[in-house]
Amino acid sequence: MSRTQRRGPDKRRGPVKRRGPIQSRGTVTIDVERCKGCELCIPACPPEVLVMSTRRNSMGAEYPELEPGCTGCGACLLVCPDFCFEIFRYEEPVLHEASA
Amino acid sequence: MSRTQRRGPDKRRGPVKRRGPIQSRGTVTIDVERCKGCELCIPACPPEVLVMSTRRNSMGAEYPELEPGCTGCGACLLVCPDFCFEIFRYEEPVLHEASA
Amino acid sequence: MECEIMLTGIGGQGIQLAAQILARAAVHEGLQVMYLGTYGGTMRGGQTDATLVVADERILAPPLVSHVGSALAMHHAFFAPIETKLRAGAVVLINESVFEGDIAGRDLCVLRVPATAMAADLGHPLGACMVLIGAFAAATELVGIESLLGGMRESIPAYRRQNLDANEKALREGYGQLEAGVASLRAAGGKA
Amino acid sequence: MECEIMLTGIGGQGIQLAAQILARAAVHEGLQVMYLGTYGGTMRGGQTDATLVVADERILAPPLVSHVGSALAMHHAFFAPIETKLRAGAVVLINESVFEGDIAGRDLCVLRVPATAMAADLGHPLGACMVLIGAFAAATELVGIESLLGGMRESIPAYRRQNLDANEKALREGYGQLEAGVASLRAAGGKA
Amino acid sequence: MTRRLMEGSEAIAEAAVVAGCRFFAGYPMTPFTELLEGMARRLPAEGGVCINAESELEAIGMAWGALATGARAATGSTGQGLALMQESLSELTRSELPLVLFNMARGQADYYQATRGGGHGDYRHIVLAPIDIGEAVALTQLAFDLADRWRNPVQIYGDYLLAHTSEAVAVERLDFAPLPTKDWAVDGSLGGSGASRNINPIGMTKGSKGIEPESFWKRLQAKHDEIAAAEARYESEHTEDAELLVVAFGTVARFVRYVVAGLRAEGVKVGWFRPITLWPFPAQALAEAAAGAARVAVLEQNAGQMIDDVRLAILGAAPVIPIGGISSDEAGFGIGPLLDVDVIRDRIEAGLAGREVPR
Amino acid sequence: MTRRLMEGSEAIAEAAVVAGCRFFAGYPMTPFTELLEGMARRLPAEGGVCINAESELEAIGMAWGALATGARAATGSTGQGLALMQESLSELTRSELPLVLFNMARGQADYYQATRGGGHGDYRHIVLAPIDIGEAVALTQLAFDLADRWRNPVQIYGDYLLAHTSEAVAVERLDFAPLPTKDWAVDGSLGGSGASRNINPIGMTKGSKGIEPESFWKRLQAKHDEIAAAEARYESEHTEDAELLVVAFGTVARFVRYVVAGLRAEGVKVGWFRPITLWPFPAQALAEAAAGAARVAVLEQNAGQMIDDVRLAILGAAPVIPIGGISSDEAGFGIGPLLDVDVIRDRIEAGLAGREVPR
Amino acid sequence: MSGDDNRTRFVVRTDRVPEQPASRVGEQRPGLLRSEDHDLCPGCGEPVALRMLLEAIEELGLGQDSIGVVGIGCYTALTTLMDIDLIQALHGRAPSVATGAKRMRPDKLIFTLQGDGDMVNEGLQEVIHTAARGESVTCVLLNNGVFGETGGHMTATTVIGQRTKNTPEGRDAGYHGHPILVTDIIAGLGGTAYAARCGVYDAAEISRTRRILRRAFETQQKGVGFSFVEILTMCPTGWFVPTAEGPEYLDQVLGSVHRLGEVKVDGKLVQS
Amino acid sequence: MSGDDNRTRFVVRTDRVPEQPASRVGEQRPGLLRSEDHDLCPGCGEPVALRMLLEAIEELGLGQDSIGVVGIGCYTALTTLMDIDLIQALHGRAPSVATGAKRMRPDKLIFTLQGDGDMVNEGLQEVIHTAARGESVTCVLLNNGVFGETGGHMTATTVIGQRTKNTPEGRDAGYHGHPILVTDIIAGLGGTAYAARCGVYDAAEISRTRRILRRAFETQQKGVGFSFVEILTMCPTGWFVPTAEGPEYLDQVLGSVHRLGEVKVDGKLVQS
Ligand SMILES: Cc1ncc(C[n+]2csc(CCOP(=O)(O)OP(=O)(O)O)c2C)c(N)n1
Ligand SMILES: Cc1ncc(C[n+]2csc(CCOP(=O)(O)OP(=O)(O)O)c2C)c(N)n1
Ligand code: SF4
Ligand code: SF4
Ligand code: SF4
Ligand code: SF4
Ligand code: SF4
Ligand code: SF4
Ligand SMILES: [Mg+2]
Ligand SMILES: [Mg+2]
Repeated sequence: MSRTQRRGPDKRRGPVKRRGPIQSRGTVTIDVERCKGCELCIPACPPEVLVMSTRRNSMGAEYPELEPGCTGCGACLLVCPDFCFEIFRYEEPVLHEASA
Repeated sequence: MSRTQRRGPDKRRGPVKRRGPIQSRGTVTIDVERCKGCELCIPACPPEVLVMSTRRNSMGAEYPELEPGCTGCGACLLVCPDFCFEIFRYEEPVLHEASA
Repeated sequence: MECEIMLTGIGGQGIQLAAQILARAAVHEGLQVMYLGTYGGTMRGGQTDATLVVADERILAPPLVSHVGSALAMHHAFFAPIETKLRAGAVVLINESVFEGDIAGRDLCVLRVPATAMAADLGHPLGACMVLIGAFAAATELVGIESLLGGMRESIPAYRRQNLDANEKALREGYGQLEAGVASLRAAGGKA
Repeated sequence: MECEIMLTGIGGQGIQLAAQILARAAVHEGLQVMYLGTYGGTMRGGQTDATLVVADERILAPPLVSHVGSALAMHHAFFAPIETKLRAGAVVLINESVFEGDIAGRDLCVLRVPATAMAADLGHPLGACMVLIGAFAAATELVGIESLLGGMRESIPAYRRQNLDANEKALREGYGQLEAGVASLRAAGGKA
Repeated sequence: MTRRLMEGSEAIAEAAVVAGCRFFAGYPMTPFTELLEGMARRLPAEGGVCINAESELEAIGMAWGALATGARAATGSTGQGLALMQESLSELTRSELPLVLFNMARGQADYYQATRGGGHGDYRHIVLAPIDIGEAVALTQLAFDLADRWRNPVQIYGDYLLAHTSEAVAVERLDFAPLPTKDWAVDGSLGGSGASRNINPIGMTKGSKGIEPESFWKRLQAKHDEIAAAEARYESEHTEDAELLVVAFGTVARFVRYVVAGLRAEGVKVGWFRPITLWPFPAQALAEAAAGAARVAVLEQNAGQMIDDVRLAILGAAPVIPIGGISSDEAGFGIGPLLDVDVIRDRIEAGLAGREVPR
Repeated sequence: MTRRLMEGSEAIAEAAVVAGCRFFAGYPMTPFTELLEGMARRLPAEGGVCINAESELEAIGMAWGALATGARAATGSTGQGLALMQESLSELTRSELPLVLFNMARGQADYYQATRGGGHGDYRHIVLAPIDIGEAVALTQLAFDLADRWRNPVQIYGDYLLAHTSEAVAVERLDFAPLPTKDWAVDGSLGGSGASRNINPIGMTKGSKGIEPESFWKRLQAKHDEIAAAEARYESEHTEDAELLVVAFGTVARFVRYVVAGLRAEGVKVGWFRPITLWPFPAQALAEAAAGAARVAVLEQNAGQMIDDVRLAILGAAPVIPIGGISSDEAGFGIGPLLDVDVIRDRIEAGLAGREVPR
Repeated sequence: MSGDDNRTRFVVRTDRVPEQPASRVGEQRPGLLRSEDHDLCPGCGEPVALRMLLEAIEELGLGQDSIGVVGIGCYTALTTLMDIDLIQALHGRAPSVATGAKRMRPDKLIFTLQGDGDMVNEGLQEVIHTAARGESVTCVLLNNGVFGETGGHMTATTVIGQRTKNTPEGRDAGYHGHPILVTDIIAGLGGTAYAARCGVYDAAEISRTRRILRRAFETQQKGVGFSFVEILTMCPTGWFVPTAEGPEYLDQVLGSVHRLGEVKVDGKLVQS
Repeated sequence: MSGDDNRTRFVVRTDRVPEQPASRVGEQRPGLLRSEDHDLCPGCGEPVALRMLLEAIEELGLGQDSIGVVGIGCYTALTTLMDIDLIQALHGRAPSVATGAKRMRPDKLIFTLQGDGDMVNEGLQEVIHTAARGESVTCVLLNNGVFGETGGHMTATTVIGQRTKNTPEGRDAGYHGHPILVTDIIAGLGGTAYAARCGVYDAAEISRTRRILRRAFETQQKGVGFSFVEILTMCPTGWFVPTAEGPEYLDQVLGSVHRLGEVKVDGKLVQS
């Protein structure tokens, strides 16, 4: 089994829903106008907090959105071919209320 | 030690003299006009019966001469770049009187 | 007779397919035809134009035309350069559902067709282009509906056979929609 | 003054070296000089010629000359084509020890030098060419003996230094041999 | 035969197959790529071979080998790829191999390359420049015929628009006069000794040592003189009373023809002349067509190359003025601002008036 | 400076070194090989580099890299090797790199290759054709100057005889007008961001997306027009009252000069004209020199190439007749029967008499 | 977010820097990136490789001591992004150009950036000769097994079974021949000091790509011979796969033949 | 006979066939030799290799079913001797020419005859691509480590220490780079079915050369892939050694780096 397969086939469908308040140790900025909607960042995110939006940018591309739980690991930045991400690590983790 | 070295460094100086009548099991023809005097045939001859002449052909090249003892092995034919040799094997070995 | 037609839209709308269908329909009618597609890069939403020349004799027009007798606009984004090429009296079909902005009031015969809406109503949202060329055929009588359907069938690759019926519906819908209006159009002096 | 000299011989006789020595000697004399060697393949005993043009002004003659004012023949084998190029009154030096056959009796000044024999006598059998160009220099007064020796020293590569003395002897021998005869040659109207 | 909407590249590929081409090798480069794809699609079904060669140098080498066995074979590229092939193009001509070479050019700046070659030495290729797809279909077949007839490479000079425009065409097989059998080819059967052959570019003859370039090259030159005398082709219109004669080739000529037709309709005395063969250049025909003209204008999409041949044809009999120029798009495919009937009309009118035209 | 007997190749190598050439790469081919050897002998001592490139394509690539860093660099070959370099020669011209290119040709059949290029597109190289070693020494130095001045390749068109003949020469450094600094070169220091550069042949500018071939090519064309106007060079003699003007270049011109001098001495009214620059061709000077002549004869050692330029210069003012022809030896080195003062004299006399000359 | 999930979600704002105290981790773009605007396809692996290349140079502090020589392929369009002195070479010719540049600027880091079509098709012998000569340059190969730029045809590195424009059913060894494993050939040459293969299919491997590039450049700086890095990159367009499946296709299809890892280090083979 | 030996010797007449009953062993010249007259240097190994090539074809009975494609080097002059249909290719281009010929004449034996300058310098990628493609042709390399024809300069196969015109002190790895062991590269390619190296320095090895050529041709006939034979040949002229020392120099200097023997048989590597 290959390295990429190991990550599981369902990853680009979006994160598994979790319950309770979620802690973000980091966050990202996304230059959505530059995004071409390739979805490479989605499975690259270890905590699976990136999800493709249903909206489109002015080039017509769907782009990723961030759900709570980012660790600031930077994987998304590394894999993005369009230089969309900037990574931040919080001095103090930030807590979010999870969605229903 | 390499294969060619094994044949000894002195071979192109000509054959070692032998005593007594010498038997030729074969013989060769040499198209001396085509010979360019490269001397490749001299060390190639296992019984060492090829010797460079001191005469020159019309191109100015010294050429090999055959002393008694040829076995008709064909090595000279194989190594000669100028297609000078033809090989014969006697039905009966021929005896020659060796030189002094 | 030699008429130049330009189609314009954005990537994904099916402009090239529509142009090819029109071209093949013209072949069915025994006409001479020339077609050239142009694309503005690989991105979704980019420019995509097609030029078509249809004639009953050897075509004289070069592949890049500077003047066109008719235009089909699926989208407004890249319509401007085509607008400057319109001959006096040109027939212009507009995908009213999407097209934003006005067309300068010159001696033009502008027909507005809610192609995207009509296609969506047919349950075949990607068929808007079919509606528009159906309407164009009816408006200009350049090719008949049967030729159009034949051109469509030849232009759809084997692995897209499932779209044949929906496309036919869309073509007929566009054609029918305009058929009624043709008489009035002719009266107005529009020529293709 | 522009004089063309051709040297001919067979591979191994040292024709190119001799030509280069003459050429460099001419440079020593402040003359203009042009030299071109030609070889007929790589085999021992093949043709080897050299063409030399010496002048006191910019040389006009092209590198391949059709007419020569003098010739040096170390061997007869390839002399024929040169013979046809000889100008009236040309000076021809022949290596008498080797050269076979006659030279057509035209208005030529033929000088026979037993160059190979003389060189052998000097114990320097490969110096025959030196003898011949020494004689040539004396016969034509094109270059002096000192220039010739200078040209020779410049032309021998470092790893052949051991030949310097023998070459000098051979050059001087050839030069001396002819010096005596020069007056008579000039009287005979020969020109280089 | 029924007509079918075909892209230029596809139609040319079809014409090549119909002409009996059974080997093709090429390396992708816009706008040649589609022709390569067309051949790759068509040839296997005909028992032919199309190789996606690893480079242009290898492509022409493969074609060389196929040709030497007597097959009809072709390759091509655009200007850059053809530049890489120049050594082969030159030597293959001397090997007298009947290559058909497709130059799907980016504009018209390869005129020198096509007509003078960039290889070394004296050699010429017949160069055919079609005006549209229909003619391309015919000229492609003619190319294979001429190549075999003269044992000389023939180039088809096309361009982006020819390759990418579609027209309704029927690719029908054309008949040409019978050709001699290829008794010069090698099929491997003549060894030991059916009198084996060596197909070579240097005048080597089997069994005789050395080469004879002089006589060999002179014979080739004589052949090229014959071709020059026999194969010039052209088209012209409205030349009799033209004050201005416009010379153009290929797709550009298509624009010129259109504009001239428009001007004539308005009574303007202008004619046009189009070399179909860029080499041999139809010099005599052009000189005759230009006989009555006050001025000859050359419209080419480059900095001025064919104008040499026009001047050499006219030899001062009338002023020859350039009204074309470099003209490219952002991708460098040669679809620049000059390719516009209004621009061309302006330039022709300038030519008529004797005004200079910015290049 | 003392004169020294030097072979042409050696003298040219020396001249290149004296001119500041510090990089050379080449692949052996007669008669270019000795120049390569000369550079290999001389450059290391001057702190330069000579690479025995693995092929001609690699040789020109290496020169390209060296040039881009601002070094004076050169390569060369004979016609065949230059044919292989055509793509690079064309694109390198568009990169505006000051290459000096030595074509040690096998005869004169590479005139088209040298003057029209076999690369794609519109481009020109300045081509200098020395008549003898002394001039070759000067023109080699001029070549490096012109290349830098115009940021354009310059070719030296030599031949077997130029390469292999020896003459007594003193290679002295020539002075030229000061040159602008090479502020276009890359030395690697302009990254992040000293405003980094990209030396490229397609008009790319750093930081701006895409390319602009149209304006870029037009600018290059304007430069070539400037060169054409500024750099034509020629030599002529006895033109004023000549009935026949003989045009020849390079080594062949040396033969012509000699023959004409002989004929003049006999009172025959013949003159000669020699383009030193094959491009730009000295058209105007030739037209003037030919003004009074009844006939212009072109003696070139090929099937007729320069004659195009002669006709383009004269434009019908006088008949232009070919009196040269293909002329090669058994090795194909271009030392054929034409290179004989008697043969040339015959042909010039035929030209004078208006007789045809077999090619 | 797929259409079956219409529930409201909590989405973190990502259009501006966070309000809470936070530190930026790395730069959004490498310092040597002059602009991030390019027209390469969605999901293309080449810009990712480019980022690593620029970061490796930056880490070594060589931004003002480097000359890149770029081949012709999709990556050519990336040259306007690179804040490094560049020479644009012709298709296939970059290694020779790099050689000439290095000989005149021996103190600079000289590298090439080429695709598989450029390097392994058109100019295969250039890189082999340069390596054998032990030229002190670094050649970087972006291998996607297709001519991306001209529409996705098979190249000499296309692996058996790989989909391309002209092998829609996958490359077939019998009909199309076998791929060339160029890193292995290069590693076998006497002049090569360093050779490695890596990929850009996930974040860890992308980071390794940067480290490998660094080692290659360090090898060049030591002057011990030729160095070579092959980077496998996604070309969803040429492979006719959805962008999101690119990394997996790269890893499984290309990566299983062009095996990743260092092959030669300090002049010694390290893999079997 | 050296000058120190002035004694009368008994010399056998060799200017005519023997008077005593005897049978001719083999032919003086192979049946496919059209003439034996050539201008190659004394002691050159290329005519020896040619003899074996022709004999191998003859043994297989393929004299009337073969097309040779010849490169440019000294061996080019041997083409007039070969009684086989030939195509003269340009310097470096023979493998592609052979490819085109094979595709149109799949039933014929198609082989190339090239030198090291031709194959490993000018046209290295041709042979590699042809091999990788698994083209059913046989490429024969005459490797003497020099450009014989142009005067004996170093090539890409010249071994370290070898004397050539431009490496009079022997090739130096640091200055001139390393040799390319082309048979090993070829053997490593997926499309190669057979690859071997042999030499012509003595009678036994010359005989093996013929056997190896036969096996290569048989491989082609089986249609299982590309076949390759490298033959080391003497070039005393380019090496600046006396003709008689050629074989020893070949064996010791060239042969110690370009190791002799079969490297790949039936698609499998057989040497380490
Ligand atoms: C001599 C030459 N032949 C062909 C081309 C056309 N061409 C441009 S890019 C390209 C393919 C590039 O492939 P690769 O190097 O793998 O880069 P990719 O596009 O895959 O990134 C080709 C064939 C060219 N530019 N030059
Ligand atoms: C394109 C090209 N470049 C250079 C040459 C000059 N050339 C002729 S033969 C030769 C060397 C041949 O070497 P090799 O193939 O090893 O054969 P050898 O002479 O050693 O037998 C060269 C460089 C040529 N003919 N063509
Ligand atoms: S930084 Fe890491 S955790 Fe945060 S979005 Fe990116 S990949 Fe996910
Ligand atoms: S990787 Fe980048 S371009 Fe691709 S979807 Fe994510 S943000 Fe957009
Ligand atoms: S046949 Fe054998 S024994 Fe006889 S001369 Fe030749 S090599 Fe010697
Ligand atoms: S091997 Fe042949 S050419 Fe050489 S010396 Fe012997 S007979 Fe003569
Ligand atoms: S075609 Fe392939 S390599 Fe080129 S930009 Fe698109 S994805 Fe990248
Ligand atoms: S130079 Fe070398 S390879 Fe050429 S013929 Fe002479 S010995 Fe043979
Ligand atoms: Mg690629
Ligand atoms: Mg060799």
